[in-house]
Amino acid sequence: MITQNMINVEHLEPSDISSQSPLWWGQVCIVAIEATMFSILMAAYFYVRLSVDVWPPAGDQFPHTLLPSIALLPLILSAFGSYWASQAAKKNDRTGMLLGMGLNIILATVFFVMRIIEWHSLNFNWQTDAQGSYVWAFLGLHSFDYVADLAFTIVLFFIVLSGRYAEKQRLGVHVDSVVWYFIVAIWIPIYVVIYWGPQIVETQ
Amino acid sequence: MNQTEPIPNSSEREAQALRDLENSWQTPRGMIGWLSCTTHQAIGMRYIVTAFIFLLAGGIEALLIRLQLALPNNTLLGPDRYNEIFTTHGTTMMFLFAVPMMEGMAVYLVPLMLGTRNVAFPRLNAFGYWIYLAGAIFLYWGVFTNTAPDAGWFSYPPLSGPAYSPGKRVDFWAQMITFTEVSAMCVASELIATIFKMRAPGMSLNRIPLYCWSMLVQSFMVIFAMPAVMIASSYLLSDRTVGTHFVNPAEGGDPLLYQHVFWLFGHPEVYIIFIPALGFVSSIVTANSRREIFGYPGMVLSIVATGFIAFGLWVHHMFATGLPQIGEAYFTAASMMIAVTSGVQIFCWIATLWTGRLRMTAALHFVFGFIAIFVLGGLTGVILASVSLDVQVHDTFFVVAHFHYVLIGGALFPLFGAFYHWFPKITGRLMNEAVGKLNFWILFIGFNLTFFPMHILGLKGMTRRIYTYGSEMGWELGNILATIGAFIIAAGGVVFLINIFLSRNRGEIAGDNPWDADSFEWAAASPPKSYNFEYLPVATSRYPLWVAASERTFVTGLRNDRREVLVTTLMDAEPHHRLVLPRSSLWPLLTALAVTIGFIGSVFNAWYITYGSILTGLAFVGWFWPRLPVETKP
Amino acid sequence: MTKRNGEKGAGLKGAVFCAYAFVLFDACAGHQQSAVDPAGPQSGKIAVLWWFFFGLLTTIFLIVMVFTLLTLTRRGHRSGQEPLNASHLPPGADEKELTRIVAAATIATVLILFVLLIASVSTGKSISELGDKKNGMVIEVTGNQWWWHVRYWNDDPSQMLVTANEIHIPTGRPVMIRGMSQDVIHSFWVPNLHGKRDLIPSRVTTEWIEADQPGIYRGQCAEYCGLQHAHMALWVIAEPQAKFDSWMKHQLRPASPPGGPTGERGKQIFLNSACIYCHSIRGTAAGGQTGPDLTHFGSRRSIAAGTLPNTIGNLGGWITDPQGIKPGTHMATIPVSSEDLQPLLEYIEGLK
Amino acid sequence: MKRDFILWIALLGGPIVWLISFETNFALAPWACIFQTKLALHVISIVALVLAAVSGLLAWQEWKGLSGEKEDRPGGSLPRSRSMALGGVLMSAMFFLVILAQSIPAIVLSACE
Repeated sequence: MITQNMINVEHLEPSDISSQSPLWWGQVCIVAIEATMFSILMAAYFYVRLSVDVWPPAGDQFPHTLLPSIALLPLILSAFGSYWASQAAKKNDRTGMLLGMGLNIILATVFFVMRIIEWHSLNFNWQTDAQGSYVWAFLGLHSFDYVADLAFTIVLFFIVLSGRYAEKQRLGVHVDSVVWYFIVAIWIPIYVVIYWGPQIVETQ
Repeated sequence: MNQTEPIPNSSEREAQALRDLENSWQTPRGMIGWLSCTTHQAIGMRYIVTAFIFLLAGGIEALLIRLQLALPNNTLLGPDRYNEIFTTHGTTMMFLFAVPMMEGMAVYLVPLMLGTRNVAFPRLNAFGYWIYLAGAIFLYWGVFTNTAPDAGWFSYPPLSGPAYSPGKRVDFWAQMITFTEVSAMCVASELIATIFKMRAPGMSLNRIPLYCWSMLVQSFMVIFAMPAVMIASSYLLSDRTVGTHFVNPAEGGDPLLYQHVFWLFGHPEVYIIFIPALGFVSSIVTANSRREIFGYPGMVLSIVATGFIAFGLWVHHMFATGLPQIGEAYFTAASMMIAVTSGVQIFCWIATLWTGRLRMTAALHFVFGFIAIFVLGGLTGVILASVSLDVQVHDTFFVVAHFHYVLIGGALFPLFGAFYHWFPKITGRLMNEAVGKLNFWILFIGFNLTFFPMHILGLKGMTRRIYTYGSEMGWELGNILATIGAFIIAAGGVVFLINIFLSRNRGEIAGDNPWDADSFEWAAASPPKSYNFEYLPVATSRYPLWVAASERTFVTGLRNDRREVLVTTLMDAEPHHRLVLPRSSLWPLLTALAVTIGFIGSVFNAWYITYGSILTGLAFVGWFWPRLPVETKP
Repeated sequence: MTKRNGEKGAGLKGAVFCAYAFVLFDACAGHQQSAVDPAGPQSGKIAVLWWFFFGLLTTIFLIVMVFTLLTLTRRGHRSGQEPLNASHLPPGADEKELTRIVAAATIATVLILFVLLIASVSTGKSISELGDKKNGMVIEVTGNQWWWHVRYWNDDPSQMLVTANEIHIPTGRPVMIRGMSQDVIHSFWVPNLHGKRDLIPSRVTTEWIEADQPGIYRGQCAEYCGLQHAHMALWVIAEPQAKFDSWMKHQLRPASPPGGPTGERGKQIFLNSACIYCHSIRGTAAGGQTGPDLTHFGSRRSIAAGTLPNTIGNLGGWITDPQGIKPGTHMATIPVSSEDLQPLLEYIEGLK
Repeated sequence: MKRDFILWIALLGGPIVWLISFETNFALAPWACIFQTKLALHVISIVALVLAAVSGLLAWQEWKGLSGEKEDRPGGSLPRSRSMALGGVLMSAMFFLVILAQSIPAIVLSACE
């Protein structure tokens, strides 16, 4: 065994926080799955929209656009919190990670509260008609992802806060930010489709 | 490499290293240990064994179908039971056998072929298996409580909707899809990460074994196809349980949309099952013609191109729905062009066999069977691609014949070949070759007797999914032949099982590399150690084991006292960093249980989605919570 | 069971098919429901395309098989032979030649597929351009679980004929089938005339059919539609225009009055039973809409969408035990006393 | 890094162009009837053919460039790059053919059927 050609890898880092990490690729796969899902749902929305003459169906209001538009601000800013945390994770800067994630969590919560308020203004639910089903499907799926990743961020925050963290958890902070960028980015086309879509292609 | 023999140069240090490896990679003993196991060999075997059991279940259902159809006006099964059985047969074979089986084989083989010690996410791997198992048990719980789905394996609404399929039958079907798709996505993600990032040093893109290429492409297809079925089954489930109107024509929904979305998944699904089989065939052909595979670049590109074009075929399942003719013809074009990629592969295999030095093993018999059956199935596929011909043969037994030719011929025959080929690796003993060849001939004859007449039945107007037919239709002979053939296939299955059980205990001892094959899995012990390789190998060629022993290279410097593997770069597989993989853990099982509670509960009460999510969230916290002591620097 | 006049156009190709199929089948008699026994221009064009594909693809299959099997007989292939050499590669010249051969085979594949593609698309085009559509007639076919509602379209509402499970068409005249569905997806398929077309709720699909020769063609629902998918057949009866016209004229009339006292009693039994909630008989008080129209039931070939031949005995069995004959059917079991049954049957069968 | 990027474009350009052009054409097919013109379908096919050809030429150029180069060290990236470039040529050719096949229906068939 010993006599043969050997490559020694002892000098290599025992971990890595970058796109070289398998976990990063795993998260990219999850992002790809969710992006595909939302794309298909959007294509389906337009398919249904184009197969009827009247949209939104009679009786449905146009969704309000003011509050969701204002809500974009905290949402987009929260991505910067996430970015801050991920950069800090690379440098093993505990304070940076906590501040970044903290900012992310607060802004994300603000956005979500605004979304819940906005839900109450809709005069149709998922049982009303096809438009209701789709709008609530977008809201429901995105909220599910949103809450799941928010919860994950909160857990990471406490792990870092408790000090019981190592490279693995820092890598967690980094890849968490990858998912968060996606959740923020995918909301923008959904927002355009469900809030402005009916107004732009309106025929009521 | 074989650590049972004393290693000449080894000192106490060498032995200590092996003990350390053994300690850090072995799964704890006992029930808890078994449940917390995260090694890829064990999980892969669990997939394979479970999926094989469902192959037998699906096979028994097939026999029942054939018995019912053997004679005209047969009353063996009523329409209700018959509809349940054919739906369960299709569902079982597609979702509980074919995909999980291919995934199980990959989970077992890919890390070995890449020269690493486990998949990239071992706990996710375990989780995926438990979820699959839960979904499979869930469906069969339905089967044994008269809640088996009965709307066909693609459950078209409105037939599958709340108005025409009351009760829970279709809910069981739709939710079972959710289980298996989650499982498939877990495996796909971890295989992509493993193949991209954990290859042996030197295994640059142009040296990846063809089987791993096929699994890479298959995994990407899962990533992009499974979300579609997730949406289709959620449409159905939410229409049925919470009253949405996605596919309800009465409220602006669209039943055709379901078909689009379902087949956007459904056609790639066929290739998800078939592409891994291409990998099996390439491995078996290379090893048994004892020459390098002919046209490696063409083979890789064919697989990749197939992976793409598979997403442009779905409408050929919908030619009878009356879409615009130009739109349909796009799919004719794509469906025909995919024959080019399959053709290139077939030509390359024949070229390899032509110039190789063949060793006619049982596995190679199955490859020849595969070529014969698959080429025929592929050619009838060209017929189905034509809109004008398809409207005649669509939804008839011609189609039944076609997809059994491509799926049994294209996937099951290579799979049996793969069983014969890799059995010695998995068990350490060879399977009986003579019985294997007998097994092949029984299956080959039985298969053709069963399915060839179905082409003619279809042309003679026999539609699929009918539970009976009149004696005046002239369909008796074809049906009775098919039924006899089905029992011959079953006999082939029995021969295979006998061979497995006898060889497992009494087969000839195989040694590490009984076939003198080329890829890394044959460098590991048979059966492989929990850590696969004492020293990770380095790929110095596309066929690393065909390099003279003196020129082979290995990796040192990985720590043995924890589960350490090497991460390499994506393109050229240069060593990049070391990675510590997690130890055995019960959390995947607990998380799977939480998810299962949510999924199954939601069939009966939508609030279980919430309960399940909360439980799952808690389980994930347990999963990711750092263990003490937190290791920082080595 | 049925005979068809005229095997024109199918001759040689039919013979090829028979030769091929005869090995396995007694396949060539009585193709009342067969895709390769065309009786109209649409199915005729499809059959021509089919035999073109069939011939070409069979040839390709045989060539591939010959080469696959030849790999077994090549020298040096016997077991026990050593690998080619340490590098597991044949001499370089062989590889180059192989590359040329494989490339040629691939190019041939591409060319053949382009030929097939063009053949397929142009057949589709010529089928859609068939016939003098201005002269065509429109028949509305609505799928129901598990029977066919048929309505002959006419600008004059009084001339719109409603019937079920049986379609009469004039020969040599294009007929447009406007497909709809009442419940789930069904598929209208009469293979001797044309391919299938799905009937989809909330949509209308269309398909043109035409029969060259008089004949009786069987069709069957081709999209799985629930419990009795197997028993959802229909008959298409093609007859010369004159014969068709007189049939139409007859069918448009209200139901003929019962022939005798037994029939009269049967009529009363019918009208006083629950039958009328689902079935209509024009000219009587029976006006149910959920089941097949029975106005001229006696003139039809079959009972329950092709489940049974239309005989008085079968009808008796069907009325007394529909669930036994067609389990799951929406036809209710109406209690009819044994002395009432015979008059009832006579009345219904008398509705010629 | 720059070369790797070009190689990926060369390799995946064909299929991606095909996927986009094909989905767009399929979505536009019903509109061809409504507006009584197949122009959009033809234009998309031609643009896609040109793009697939460009990707193939890119791959061809890389391949020619690479075959002139010498490996500077054993185990370097040259053989892999060559394979990718060759792959790009074949892939683009394959998808050029697929796009070509898919341009036939719009030529042969009429817009409304």
